[in-house]
Amino acid sequence: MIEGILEYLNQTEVIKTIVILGSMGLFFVGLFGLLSQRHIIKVFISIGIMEIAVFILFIGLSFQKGLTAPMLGDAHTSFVQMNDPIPHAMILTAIVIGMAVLALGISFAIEYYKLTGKNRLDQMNEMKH
Amino acid sequence: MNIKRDISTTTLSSFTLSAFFVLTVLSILLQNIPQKLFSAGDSLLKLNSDQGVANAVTTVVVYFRGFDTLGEIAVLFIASFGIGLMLTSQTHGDKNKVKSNFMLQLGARLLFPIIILFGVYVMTFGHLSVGGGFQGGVIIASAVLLMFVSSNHFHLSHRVVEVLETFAGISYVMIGLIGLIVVDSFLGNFLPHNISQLGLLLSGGIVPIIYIIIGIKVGSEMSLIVQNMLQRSDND
Amino acid sequence: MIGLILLGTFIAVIVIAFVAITQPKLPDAIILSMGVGLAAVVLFVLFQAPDVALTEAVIGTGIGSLIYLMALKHLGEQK
Amino acid sequence: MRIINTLLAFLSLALLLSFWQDNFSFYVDLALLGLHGVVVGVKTSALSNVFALLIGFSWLMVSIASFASKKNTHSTLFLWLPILSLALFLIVYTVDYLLFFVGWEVMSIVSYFILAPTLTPKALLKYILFAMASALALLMGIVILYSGAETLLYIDANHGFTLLSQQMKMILVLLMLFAFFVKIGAIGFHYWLVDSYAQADDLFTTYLSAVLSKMGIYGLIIFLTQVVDIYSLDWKILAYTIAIIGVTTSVIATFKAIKEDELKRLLAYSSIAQLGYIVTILAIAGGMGGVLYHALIHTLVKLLLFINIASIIALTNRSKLSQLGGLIYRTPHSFVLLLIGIIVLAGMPPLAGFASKYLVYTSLLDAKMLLILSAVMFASVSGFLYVYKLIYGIYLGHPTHKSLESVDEVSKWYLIPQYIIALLLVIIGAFPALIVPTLNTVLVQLHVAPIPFETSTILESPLGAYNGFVVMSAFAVIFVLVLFFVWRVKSKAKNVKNRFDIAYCGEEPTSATPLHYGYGMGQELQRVGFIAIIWKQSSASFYNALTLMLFSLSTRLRKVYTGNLASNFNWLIIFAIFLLCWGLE
Amino acid sequence: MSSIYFIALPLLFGFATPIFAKFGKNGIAYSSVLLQASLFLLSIQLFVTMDKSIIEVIAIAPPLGIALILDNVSIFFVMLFTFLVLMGSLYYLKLREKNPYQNEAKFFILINMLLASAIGLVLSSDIFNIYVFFEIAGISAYILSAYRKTPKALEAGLKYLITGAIASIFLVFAIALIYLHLGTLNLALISQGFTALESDIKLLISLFLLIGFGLKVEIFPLNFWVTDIYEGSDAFTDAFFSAVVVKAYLFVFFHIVYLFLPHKEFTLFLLYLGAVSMLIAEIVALRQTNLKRLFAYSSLGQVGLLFVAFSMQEAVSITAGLYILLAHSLAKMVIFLSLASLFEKYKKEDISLFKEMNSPFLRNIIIISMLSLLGIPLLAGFVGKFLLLKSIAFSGLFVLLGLLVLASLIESVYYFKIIGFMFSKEERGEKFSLSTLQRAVLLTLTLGIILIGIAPFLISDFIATASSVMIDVRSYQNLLLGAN
Repeated sequence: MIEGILEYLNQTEVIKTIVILGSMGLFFVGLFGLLSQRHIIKVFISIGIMEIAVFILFIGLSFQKGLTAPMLGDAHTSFVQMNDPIPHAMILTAIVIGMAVLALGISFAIEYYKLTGKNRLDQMNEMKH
Repeated sequence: MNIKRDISTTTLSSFTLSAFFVLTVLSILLQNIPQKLFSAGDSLLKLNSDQGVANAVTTVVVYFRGFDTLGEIAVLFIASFGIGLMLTSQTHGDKNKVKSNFMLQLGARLLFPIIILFGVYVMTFGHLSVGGGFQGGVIIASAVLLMFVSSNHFHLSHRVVEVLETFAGISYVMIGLIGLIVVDSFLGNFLPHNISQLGLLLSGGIVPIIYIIIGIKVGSEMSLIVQNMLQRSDND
Repeated sequence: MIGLILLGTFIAVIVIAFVAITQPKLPDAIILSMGVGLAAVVLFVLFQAPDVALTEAVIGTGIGSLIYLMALKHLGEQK
Repeated sequence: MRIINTLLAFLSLALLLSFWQDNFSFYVDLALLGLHGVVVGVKTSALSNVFALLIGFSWLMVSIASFASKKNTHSTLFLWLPILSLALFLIVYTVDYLLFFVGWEVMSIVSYFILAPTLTPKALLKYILFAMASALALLMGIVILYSGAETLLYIDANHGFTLLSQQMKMILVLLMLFAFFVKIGAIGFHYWLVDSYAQADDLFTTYLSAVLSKMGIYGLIIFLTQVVDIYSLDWKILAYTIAIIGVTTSVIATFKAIKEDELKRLLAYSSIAQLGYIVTILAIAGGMGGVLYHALIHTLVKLLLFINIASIIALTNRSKLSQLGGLIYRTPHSFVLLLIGIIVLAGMPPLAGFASKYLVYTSLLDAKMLLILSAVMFASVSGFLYVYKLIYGIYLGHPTHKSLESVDEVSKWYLIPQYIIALLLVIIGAFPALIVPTLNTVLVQLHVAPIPFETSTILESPLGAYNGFVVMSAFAVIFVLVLFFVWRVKSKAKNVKNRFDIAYCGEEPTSATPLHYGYGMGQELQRVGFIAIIWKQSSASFYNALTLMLFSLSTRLRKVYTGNLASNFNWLIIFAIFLLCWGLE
Repeated sequence: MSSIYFIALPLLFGFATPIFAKFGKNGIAYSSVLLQASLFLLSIQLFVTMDKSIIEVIAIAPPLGIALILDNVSIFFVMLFTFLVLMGSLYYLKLREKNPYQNEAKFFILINMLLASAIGLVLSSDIFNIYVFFEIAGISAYILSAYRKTPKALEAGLKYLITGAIASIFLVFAIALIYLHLGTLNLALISQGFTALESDIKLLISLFLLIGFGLKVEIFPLNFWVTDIYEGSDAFTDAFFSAVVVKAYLFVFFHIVYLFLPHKEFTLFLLYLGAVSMLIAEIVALRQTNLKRLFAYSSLGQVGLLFVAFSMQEAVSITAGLYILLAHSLAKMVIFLSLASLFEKYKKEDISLFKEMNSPFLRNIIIISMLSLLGIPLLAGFVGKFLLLKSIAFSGLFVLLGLLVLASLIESVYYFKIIGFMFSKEERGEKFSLSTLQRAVLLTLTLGIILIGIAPFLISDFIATASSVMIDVRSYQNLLLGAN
């Protein structure tokens, strides 16, 4: 019975559905956090979670069960039977960019807090409308 | 976490909104799950076999799609000096930083060289094993962070780090321009990079060199970010 | 075997993320969001993507946690 | 700067008269502007020559009159007047709607810059908004018109017009009529006109009323004859509505003029009324001759009146009838000139005004629009009131203020243009059919029945004719007799030393008693029902409601642009969901 | 001389600023202006020598590698951007004496980075590369808007950053889906494979692209954050935002729409979205008193107009779009630059500033640029607006025509309110005059507006070929794929 479940779970189709469901679940949590939370750090956390969700979705769906990491190791001497390296390169860049932007955002928030003592989104109304 | 706290209308509305949006996207995604198809990656893998670089991701990041990495370095560069611009206004005066106890100082002084060594390893062997410029640079920055935590008045001299950073940046773009002149394509691989020397340190032509330069740049920038974040400037 | 581990980590990460978002106390929220980062590293390893896993570990969670903690230090509690 | 302006004016008039006969055309193909197939050009046609004559003549008159004032009073005027006249010439001479629109916009913007220094901000904004509304309606009309046709020329306009669907034709006609009626100041749209005329620089008001409103008439003529052949049967209802609009404009404007105390506002309302007559007979089959004739006469009269008023205001720097009076002794020349002006304005027989009124009436009669004819007669008759009020208020009656008695004659620079125009009016009065041959060439070009013509003295119309010369000589004889009689009686009359030794219902009048009562003539019309309504109602309330509605809409919409980000992202997700659902089904 | 220099040289300048800093206080300012001048000359030289589109391969050939395409359209944008940034920084040279930005070196790096990323967006032919430039432009814009470190500026920077992060998340999502379903990142291959996808996935990808770019292109439902950014940041930086940054995003968005989203009802939807966004932006602008916010709404309106022009997908309407874009960039540059020196002199940002302003030069310049924005003939705005209205009428969308005309009528209300203030007769302060260099800059820009207005045929064939190249997808694909 357990082997049956294990066998079922190992099919590529099922893995891909699990990945989609999982990452979209994470995306949902991030989106929910973005819309409901007002504290700046919470907003940045939810943006971070949304980003990670998209990255997991991308890498998860581009992963083929049988293939190994796109690197030559002791067992693999030629570039065959390997996962597609392009998504890895893209996600690598995207993570660094995401983190740079969030770090900048946090420094804006710190400076803003120092000047005005506000750390929530709905308090941010410096400009009269 | 007490369940009974009042669920205000905003959380409710945002919950339903985001749920509805994600469900519709999910339904579309589940219907057409992408099949494995002959993608650009496989052809790149074949191309990579004669690049003399063991780690396919590194060649893609640095050589095949080197332009993105150049852009990414620009983003990091702008972010780091943006944070520097923002946070150097005034080091808040409270000096009541707790004096870190002796164990932490000793341990940090012991660990610092090891982490730096690990960072340098990850950086230089980027094209042969996992890792590369970015990861190595940040590991070095985390080592610097460790030293910040361990002693209150440890600080990097701004001048040295800046020289390192400008040297790395200029040499990166210069390599690209030399590639343009020599191999008539920006960031072209003009150094010999045949498969025979696989495994040697400089076997991948400009790939390892660029990755080391990226490592230096990212390392210095990240440590600058860390220093700014911790509000340590040269004077205190 | 891999399907089961995937399922487990995904469920765990979603729960951690939800708790992190709805957590009123900020320090706990930040620690939990680091947990999400770690789970992401595990997932990337499962997906045979070591480079991405290392980057996520070092940059996504390492420097990420530093940034959020610094923000917490300066921004202080939820008013 | 002033001399250059007058020189330019004189040059343009001379050029115009010398090249009157041979037509000169110049076409430019705009294919290279990405508008392949659009041809733009300038061509002299009889109609354009007539209107160009009006422009050139009034430009010359205004610039001559401007010599009277001190050195730098009208500095901006002379800077912009040549450009404005150039734009007007462009409008008149162009053969396609693109250059027409360019001229139209440049006209409004340049006159905006001339008006800007003198008008109050509110009046200025009103002026420019109506000008922009008319320009944009015109642009929209042109673009709709040419959605079918390829080139923007007038010739293809008719072809393009027929391609449109019935509903689009109606929209196009409404747009074009709105654009031109705003410039003419038809009844709903004169909200801006009176204020800008009243507050503008005196000389520029002359130019404004004499020429700029004629551009609206020119546009209407081109649109109605070339694009919508108005005289065909299926456009009967449109012709009738235009006539009704014209009549109501003239009736209401006349009564508003009667109520007016301020000089320039009175003349502004009177020019709206006169233009109302032109609009009434514009759409009628036989009316085109009357339109051109009346347009010519109206331009001359308005030039004369406004220059006269400008000279009086410059002399006494007062512009209200109640503050003037008794100037006949001080400024006899301008009195005589104003007398000639108001005779023509009222349309009394000996002078040219009667000829144009005659054509208006006969064409209405010929088209069997009796109700409209009676309304027009009623309006022109009640026109006498404000005309008399004008001359009485300024020249007759008693001077209301000490300074009025020490004033001396108006400077000669004002008098010269007035004398020229007065001379012209008298000549046309004597020989009314003098200008009919030139008008006939225009009418033939517009494929409209020309005015029957034999000799220059007899003005014929389908229903009858009258000999101007005979009428003039009869009046001359009577006038001489009366003059002789008065002269003889005058020698016996006792010269009154002191103006106040008259019996004034029993007491002795002093300088404080308001003897100059005549200027208030026509106030008792208040008791007449519909006139009271006209005086109370004004289109201001409609436009104020419109602006208020727009502003409240703007404040409500601005609520959408709130600052906090969370609402922005809610909107974002709602937009995304909407798109998804819309896309999925 | 290849087109890569537009991106490599500013980057080199950025990295090497500490070296330039040694040449004394304004060493950096002059070197940066020198750099921008050389880039502008390079763009002119490329324009002159370019007979057909040039492809600039980076590292390896396009289907796998990245290539920069320099065809008629992109050279038009490159020249426009380099010219505007050059004018802006020349103007800044004199502005900085009165209120310089602290540690100016960084400011010049940001301006150059903005220029490089805008040109990168225009030239790039690889969708992930577009994302990277999207981020570079974004991050330099965030810092530029928060540069003054006043509470307003910081709030503007923070809001801009959060919105930009959301936009980039959706963009990465779209790129992920594209790569998963089509296996390639090259724009030409995507456009070929895109039609073969099922309609659901196509809808999802186009939705995410629309949100990703829509947030940055400031189209109606997604542009609620824009006015805060304009009001918060400095008038000088607003000039670059509205003249350079928005235009680059707009071009990339429509470049992608033409390449692989040309189906009918999507573009029709874009059409009406643009018209609605223009109308609402103009109506809201009526009641604004803060000048920066007012011109922000007018920029939103003009972007809506450009949206209508570009989503008509005909050569004539794209020519009109390019004309409007050119006129709008020039006019907004003039207005915001003069506002920068006015705010600095009169220390207030309210409309009544124009009542006190006593500088006939500036007054005439601002009036000319405002009239050109309105589309008054004999000025640059008219050509584009007339062409656009004619092509809309030609395709029979009369309701849309009515909307646009109504919006431009409302637009004329608040413009003439300002012009009325300029002519108001209150006594004015003492005369305020700009330095000669600033006058020269503003004069050249206004001369450009007048010249294009009076003699549009000077550049009409260039813009006509540019628009035909932009719409012609087939030759773009052959160029990109035929290169290797």
